[in-house]
Amino acid sequence: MSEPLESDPSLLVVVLDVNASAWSKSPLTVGNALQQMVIFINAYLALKPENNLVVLAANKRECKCLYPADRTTTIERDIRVYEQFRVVDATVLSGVQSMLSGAEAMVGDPNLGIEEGQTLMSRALSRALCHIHRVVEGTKSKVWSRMLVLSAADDAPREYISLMNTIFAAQRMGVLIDICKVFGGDSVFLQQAAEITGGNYLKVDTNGESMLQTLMFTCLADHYTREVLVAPTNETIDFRATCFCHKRVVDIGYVCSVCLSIFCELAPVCSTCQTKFSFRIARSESAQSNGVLKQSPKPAAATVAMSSLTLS
Amino acid sequence: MIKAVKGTLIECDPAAREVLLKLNTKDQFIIEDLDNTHLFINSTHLERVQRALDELMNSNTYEVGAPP
Amino acid sequence: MATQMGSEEEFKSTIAEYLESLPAQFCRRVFSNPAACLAIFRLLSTVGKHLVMSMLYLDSAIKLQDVYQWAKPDHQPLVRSKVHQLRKLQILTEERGNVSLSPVFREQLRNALTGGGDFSSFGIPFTGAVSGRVSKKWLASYANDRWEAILHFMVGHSADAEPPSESVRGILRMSRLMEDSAEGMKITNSGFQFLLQDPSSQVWTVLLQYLRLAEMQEMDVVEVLNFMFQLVSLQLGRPYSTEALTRNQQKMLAELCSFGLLYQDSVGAPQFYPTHLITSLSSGSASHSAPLSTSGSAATGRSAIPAASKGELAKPSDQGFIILETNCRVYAYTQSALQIAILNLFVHLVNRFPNFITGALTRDSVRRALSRGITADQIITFLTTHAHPQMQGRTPVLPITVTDQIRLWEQERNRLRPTAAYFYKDFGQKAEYERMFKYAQDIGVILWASNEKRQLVVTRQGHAKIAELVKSQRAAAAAAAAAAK
Amino acid sequence: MAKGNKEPADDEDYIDIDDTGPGDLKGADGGYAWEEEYKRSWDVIQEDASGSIQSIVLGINDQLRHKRRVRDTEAIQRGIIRHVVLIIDQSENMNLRDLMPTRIQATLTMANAFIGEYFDQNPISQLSIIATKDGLAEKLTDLSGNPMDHLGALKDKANKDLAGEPSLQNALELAMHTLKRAPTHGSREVVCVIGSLTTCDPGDIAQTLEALKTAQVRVSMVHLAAEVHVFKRICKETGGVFYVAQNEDNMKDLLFENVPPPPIVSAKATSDMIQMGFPIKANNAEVPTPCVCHHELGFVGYICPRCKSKVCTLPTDCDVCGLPLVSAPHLARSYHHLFPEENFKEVVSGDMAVDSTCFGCGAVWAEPLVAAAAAAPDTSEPGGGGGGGGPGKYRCPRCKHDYCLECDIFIHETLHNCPGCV
Repeated sequence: MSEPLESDPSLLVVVLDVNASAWSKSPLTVGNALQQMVIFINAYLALKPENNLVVLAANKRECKCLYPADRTTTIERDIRVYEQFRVVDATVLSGVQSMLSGAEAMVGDPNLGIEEGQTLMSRALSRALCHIHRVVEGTKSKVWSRMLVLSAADDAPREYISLMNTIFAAQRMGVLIDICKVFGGDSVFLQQAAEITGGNYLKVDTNGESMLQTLMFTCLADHYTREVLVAPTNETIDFRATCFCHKRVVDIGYVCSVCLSIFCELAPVCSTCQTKFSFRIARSESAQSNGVLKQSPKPAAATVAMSSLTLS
Repeated sequence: MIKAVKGTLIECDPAAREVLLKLNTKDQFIIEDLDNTHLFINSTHLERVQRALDELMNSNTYEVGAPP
Repeated sequence: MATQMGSEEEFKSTIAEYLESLPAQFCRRVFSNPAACLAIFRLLSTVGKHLVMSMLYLDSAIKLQDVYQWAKPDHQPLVRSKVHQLRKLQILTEERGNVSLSPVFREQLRNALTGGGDFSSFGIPFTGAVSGRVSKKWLASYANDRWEAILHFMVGHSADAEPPSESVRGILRMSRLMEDSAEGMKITNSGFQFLLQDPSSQVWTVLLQYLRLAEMQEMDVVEVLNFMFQLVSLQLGRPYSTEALTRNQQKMLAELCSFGLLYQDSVGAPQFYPTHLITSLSSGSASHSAPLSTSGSAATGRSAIPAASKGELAKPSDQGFIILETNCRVYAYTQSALQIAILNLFVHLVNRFPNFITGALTRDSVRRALSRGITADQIITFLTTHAHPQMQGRTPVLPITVTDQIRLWEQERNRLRPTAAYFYKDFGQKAEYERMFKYAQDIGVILWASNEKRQLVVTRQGHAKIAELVKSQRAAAAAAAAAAK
Repeated sequence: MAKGNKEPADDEDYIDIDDTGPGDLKGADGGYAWEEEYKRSWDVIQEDASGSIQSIVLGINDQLRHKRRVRDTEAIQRGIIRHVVLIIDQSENMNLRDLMPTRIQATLTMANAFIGEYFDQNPISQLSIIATKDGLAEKLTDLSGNPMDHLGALKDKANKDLAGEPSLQNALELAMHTLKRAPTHGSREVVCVIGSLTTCDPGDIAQTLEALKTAQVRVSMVHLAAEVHVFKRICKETGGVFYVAQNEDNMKDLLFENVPPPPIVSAKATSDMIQMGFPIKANNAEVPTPCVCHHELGFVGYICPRCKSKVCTLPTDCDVCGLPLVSAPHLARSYHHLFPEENFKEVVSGDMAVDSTCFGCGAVWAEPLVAAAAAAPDTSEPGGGGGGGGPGKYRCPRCKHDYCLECDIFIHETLHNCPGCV
């Protein structure tokens, strides 16, 4: 991937989590958060005239593209606001309101295994990537794209796989994903999203006064600026897996060779894909054939003994 | 005893130098022939020399595949 | 593209320099207008912008050192220079090692982002009845006609069109783009270079000149500046009311109209329209927005965002129309007499068809351009930025053979590199030569030297110093001799 | 653009005039292929009303691109944990220049790309490289899960000096020997890139074939010159596929066919619980410590949970205790093979549209797809840049949402989940 130039335009996709029930628990009101977010968007638009913007909003039922809007909303002019900003702000705000008020709650598919307080995050991210793909393909000059997710809801476990797919796709496309988690516990999924794609993961303190400042400081920088300025260091999150059976964090786990689900102890049948296991643990014999050990087979033998030890 | 002469230092490729030497035979404007890429000439002639050189070069270049 | 960007940057920087030159209280007054703050902010470099944004919502001042710490180690110098620039622009104020945004600027930029503050800053929309004929398209054609008329006049093809107004010619004259000569005004070398720039750079030059003019006429510069920035931030195709404007601004309005940057139905009409020439300043150079406009419409599927709507407004010449072959042949799809005139500066035109001309870059044609002070790079840049979409795809856009040839032609014109100098010869003994050689070397004025011939060529400035040295030595020697007697 | 003759049976694209299926030589109408009427690519090009052929050409491009990525999507069991031996022909035939710059050069560059993609898609799988020349087979790298080893081996200059004839039998025997140690729960595959029309073998290759079948090794080949019966037979009988590359692009497509894990057919494929380590990232920044894999000093590394030795990259096998070390995301990276997206059906004009715009990127149907038309030449999928024009609607059978061609391809090649369904 080539070096980003100062003149390269960028594309920002803002994903807003407008899950009403989630926000209701938040000390920071959704309105307040949106105000700050809108200012941030304006700041982004002010950076470069060529900058491109897409705003998506998602709740537990649906995911809508707020800007560019489906219908050209007509808003009375406010002469104090810069035209370019006003259009965006008005469309975004009105769109969010309509989604919050649940006027169109019933459209979109009836929720699929997603509880209250969870959001169709993977759908939102997938659509965001589609938009990015379309813009990048359609532009001759290089466009550096990134994502900003304002998340309030909790992770939906059933979204894990799709979310992971999305994250890897983003990684392949060189799309940074910045996460702004408003309240509640850390979202493990989104943390990984930020970590893997090289974005920032922000945890807004409870009352969220400093949210805007933090956004301005960390998430406004485009790829070029991130080359120059130091990013805030994310605390390293460990990628240790949690087993599917007891949700424990495991160092050494057992993985079903069919569906790759992780278990902390031996089981006769994979609880995920109902595969019967032939009762012998596959040692990774490949160790013997490993470059280092090839010259001297002795340690290899030792290895086998060792591993069988740990298994007995 | 040291002599200091006011003038212009010309840096050029050997070919151009030869041309200048040839021009020099008409009217002496070269003060010193330093080496085969440097000449020291009388500033007053600079303009004229440049023009002369340009014309000469121009007359010696031939367009290949000149447009119809 | 990059070089073209470069040229634009250069003009922006010049206006930035102009701002730097303003005294502090002037700046404060300029900053008192959100539109101005926004426009100035957009003139900054990317890193500069980011620094400003990072501090925008910091209410307390922070240590300068901390700001430097934001940069990665190998980029420290860059950031330092940016900070320095911001301080010269009076945007950043420092006391006792702590820096903060200038309060006025911070407040007004916040206003610009949030809305609020000074009402008239983004122009007062005209609410009265407006003639229906003024559409974006119409404005575009109007502006292009006006602008090209001026350029025509510069190229001297304005036989058919009437010469532009006195104020325009005044500015052209002042900016040395044209000069008076026996037969009317004729274009200067800088004028030719001006022609080869992209429109937005040209507009910047004109505006800058206008500022200088305003200074000469003792107009209030801040007033002019604010108005200028306000115009830049106006919305294309909307009528704006003139009532709140001061006399100077009214005057300026009229003159900018004659440049085609603005439009008024009639002189003194209650409303005016900005044209894309001036609004595009705030939204980047046309050549940049062109590719993005397609992406915009692609991303949105409709021209909801400004970037998309600029696409069709950009005049045809902005979408590139020149095809250059490796055999130096040039094919240009254009009707505009202006474009043809400009091409005629360095292309040997052969055929002309209704919508299309053919020609070739010949040695003579290029030399003609070079002799007018146009540089090879300018020619190449122009061809690159106006290359036909068919060519834009490939890299490099222009065939290398041709670009190299152009550069060669430029080189062969200056085979002599003359430098005014002094020539020393006939040194007495070696020591003397070496002493002087050493001295000249220390002060770094040696152009040429030969140890065996004991000859030395130094620059004019060098000569003065050396002369002193020699004198002092002579004096010393004489004194010594006298003492010896 | 390279016409994929992947599934010659169902890929009867009109432009492709030389795709007589390698099956039997009988054409569609029972006659021999050479008896059929010669198909001319320009026959299918008709001018539209305006006398331009643009629209139809774009249409054809669309169909080709759509067809290119249509593949089997029922959630069959796939061997996620693979053991692949890559056999590279280094005989003199590889000196020919019909692939630019030479066959061997092209092959090596392709192999590089292949290895990168392979480990990206199958992070917990293993690879080994075998070269054959002068009637002998030589193992360049042994089975290992670390791409660096293989890439390094490919850089070796020795790969460029070619000699004699290849020996397929020796190569296969060696491969089998390598794969013997592979655990049974993983798939065993051989991928050959061969330029030679002959093979110089010590014994009866038929026996090798039998052995391969019993050992359940799946052999696929990409031949650079032409179809050779014995090669083809080996592929067919071991359940692999045999391709002949038309040009560099085509060769890339064909080689990359082997990147996604193949379905597991044999009943004998057992499923196991594999013991894996999920190491913790250790960055003790006081003093750099050497890693056991490359013996290079470094601050950051991953600590093997079993033997506490430090490796520098994941995924890999612990060089000391041989425990496979992965991180949870690596496992997740393979999930999309297990649950592939269904192919979208092209929406025929007439049935009612569900979405007013593309559900993915929000492009409206009415306008021709600007982005597709203006797509940069270096689009992700081979031969991209065409497309656009027409309604180009594709509908996901599950969530009944409509997508444009761009999104359709993007979703199936990069994203791997349908925004509507998740």
